[in-house]
Amino acid sequence: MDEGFLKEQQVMESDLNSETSHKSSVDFLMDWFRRRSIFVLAYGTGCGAIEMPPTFTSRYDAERLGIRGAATPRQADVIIVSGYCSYKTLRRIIRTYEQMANPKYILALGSCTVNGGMYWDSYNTIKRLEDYLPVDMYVNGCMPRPESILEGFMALQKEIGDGKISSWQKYEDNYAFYRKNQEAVLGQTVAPAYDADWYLYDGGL
Amino acid sequence: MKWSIDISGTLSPLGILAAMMQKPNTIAYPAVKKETAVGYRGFHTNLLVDCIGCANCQDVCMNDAIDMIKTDKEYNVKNSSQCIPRIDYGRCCWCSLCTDVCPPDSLKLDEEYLGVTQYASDFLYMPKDK
Amino acid sequence: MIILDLALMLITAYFVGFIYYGLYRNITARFQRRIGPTIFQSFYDSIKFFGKKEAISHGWMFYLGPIIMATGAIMTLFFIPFFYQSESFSGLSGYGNLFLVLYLMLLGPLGNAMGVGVGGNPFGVMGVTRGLTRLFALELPFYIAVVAIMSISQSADIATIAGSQTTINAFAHPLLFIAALFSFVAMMGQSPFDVVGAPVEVYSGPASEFSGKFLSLLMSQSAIFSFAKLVLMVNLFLGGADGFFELLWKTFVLFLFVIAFGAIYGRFKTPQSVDFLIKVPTVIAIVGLIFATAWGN
Amino acid sequence: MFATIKNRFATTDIEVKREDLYKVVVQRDAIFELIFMLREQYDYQTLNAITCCDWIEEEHFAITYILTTSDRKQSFMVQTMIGREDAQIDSLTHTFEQAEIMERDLHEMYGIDFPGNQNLVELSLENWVHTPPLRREFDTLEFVNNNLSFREGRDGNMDVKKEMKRLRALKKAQKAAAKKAKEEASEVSDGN
Repeated sequence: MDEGFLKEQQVMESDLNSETSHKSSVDFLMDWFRRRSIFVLAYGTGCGAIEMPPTFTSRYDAERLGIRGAATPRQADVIIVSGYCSYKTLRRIIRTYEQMANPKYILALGSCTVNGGMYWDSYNTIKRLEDYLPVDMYVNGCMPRPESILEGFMALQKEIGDGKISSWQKYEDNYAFYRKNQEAVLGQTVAPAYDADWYLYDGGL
Repeated sequence: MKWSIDISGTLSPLGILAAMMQKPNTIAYPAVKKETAVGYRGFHTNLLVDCIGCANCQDVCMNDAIDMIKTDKEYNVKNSSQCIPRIDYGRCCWCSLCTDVCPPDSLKLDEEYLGVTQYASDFLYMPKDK
Repeated sequence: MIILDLALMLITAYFVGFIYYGLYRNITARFQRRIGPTIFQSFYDSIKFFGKKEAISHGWMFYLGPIIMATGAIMTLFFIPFFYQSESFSGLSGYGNLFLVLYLMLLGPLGNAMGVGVGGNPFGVMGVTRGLTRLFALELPFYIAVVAIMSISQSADIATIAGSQTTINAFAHPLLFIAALFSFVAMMGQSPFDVVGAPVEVYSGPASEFSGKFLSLLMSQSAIFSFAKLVLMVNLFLGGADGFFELLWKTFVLFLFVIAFGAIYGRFKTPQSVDFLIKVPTVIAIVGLIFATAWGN
Repeated sequence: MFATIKNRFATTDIEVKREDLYKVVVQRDAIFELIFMLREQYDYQTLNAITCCDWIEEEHFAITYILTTSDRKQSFMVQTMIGREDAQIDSLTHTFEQAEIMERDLHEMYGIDFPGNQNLVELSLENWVHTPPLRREFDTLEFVNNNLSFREGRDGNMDVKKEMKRLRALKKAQKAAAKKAKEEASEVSDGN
């Protein structure tokens, strides 16, 4: 038995990785720009939001790495789920996530998003965020220090640069699964059904 | 809308221009590393020579984060259950109660704390033997 | 070869504008004692947004907003000559004068107002309302100053105005320059007149509903438009330019002044900024106009 | 003040919890009269909080109104008991407007009804249909196990006490076997 984190690679991701081998030069360039520029939605969903101000202001200055805040979900690339997530917050996170433009990513901070954390027996918080939304990167800690958050962002940037992340695609493909889980905790009134092709039949282009 | 001319209020912000000449406050993280504060509660370590497998840590953990599992490594001869703790970092809140109740003081918190992964199932942690 | 000339003007304005915006972010970061992003950061952002997919649509009128805005910015740029003597980089300035430029500068914001209004985002509508209110206030002192400059130079042609300055207008007519500078800071959307796109108050205002390619277009037009306005100010008040080097340092000094101004001062509320612009710079401009016509030349 | 209250409401004692905090327990039908009296005659102008405590063994809720004087120097806890089944007590909104949101809270968390409160809608939970969560018969862990799932992969957990016992027994058996083997060996050597 090894020490440290017990890695259990998931088989379901392996087919995504194989696609990167034949990506075009435009995709390569686009991934590079996406990696260099990350807009983070300014929405503190839990206690970990307190670690975000030092990350983005002059002490750790995430703007060095091209990471800056975005005021509206329309312009954001990343939503940070910072810690525990009550049902009430989850409803807002889902609606916000669905308003963001593809490609979009989720960064989950802290223990609570993984397996409930210290709210593991609470009647009003969800235990596993990945049941409801596709999470791209988990950061360890309770709460993670700004260095950890930056480390998470850098890992995310690396994955974006390699073109390996397509969690929004996963969300669209497995929407029935996510919707079922969302309705299980939030009831039928979760949100209008999310559809990736909204803009095609809503009088759009 | 009422307003009046405020000379000092207009001039005093000009002092900010001096900040241009000063050194930035920023810790440029990946290049410059900040030293971990003394007593910072990072990852767990467990000295197997001392661990007696008493499960006090498991009993005291309010988050139900600790599993006692059979080890295949060399353990303390006094380890009467032949079990050592494994910690679920999807539950742990680094309250440090487990290290406080550890009778032989083998379970400790290290200074390392950086852990980033794509998969939530990676968050089971086997304390390092040191 | 006017097509080539126009293309070169556009490319120059695009890249210089984006580098200026990168410098703006970097220098503002230095004021805040941070390290700040690279100077190409705004360019990266713009390209990244170009690669994003739209999440929702509000109909074609919504998309016309940024397009009209970009059209206004590019047309403004084409009618402003970069240099006062050179044949190249003069664009369409032979076919239109300062009046047309002043008109075209209004086109973008008005077109964008229609597009944002269709979107129905309350913050967008609020931002547009604030923006138009501010626009009407900042035009007053600017137009008075520009009219005075035109009457001094006896011409409405920008290249003639730029070339005819023996002492540059900023020193010859400082009151007019100061008045126009207040308007210019507001035009560039800098503090204390930046209430239009305040991120924490109205969630970036008119742009709050735009994403993807249209936000990229808005960013590009903003870069181009800023450069066009800088060149216009240099032509009107700083004696124009005779070559790229002169143009770049003059626009950069002006830009540096504007961003320093923006980094220092806090934000006015909309009525406060209107009140300030109508009272202080307008009075300065009128006094300057009287001085210029009575004792000028 | 104490004498007046004791006479009028026939309570046995008024507890002085601290220098600035008194507590009295009265009958349910007298509580509003007491609150009015405290407010009108003794300057307890502010309603700080309405709290509830679930005494499931005695089968009642203890509702406490905490009142504070206008100079913020004295507080008075007025407590009464109401039955857990079909719990209800009149609303205090006609006297203290701020009672509305506190009563909403108690209504949501304990399921207590407040006739007279016009706005008894949900406060912080959304679409809650189960037992009110702060009632003590509500088992949060059971609720979580029924409605949510934890992450799998935590297998291999041993019950350490049992494991110790098993190992000890094993060791004993081994020792006994060894002893036996030794005895047998010595017997064999003796025999020789």
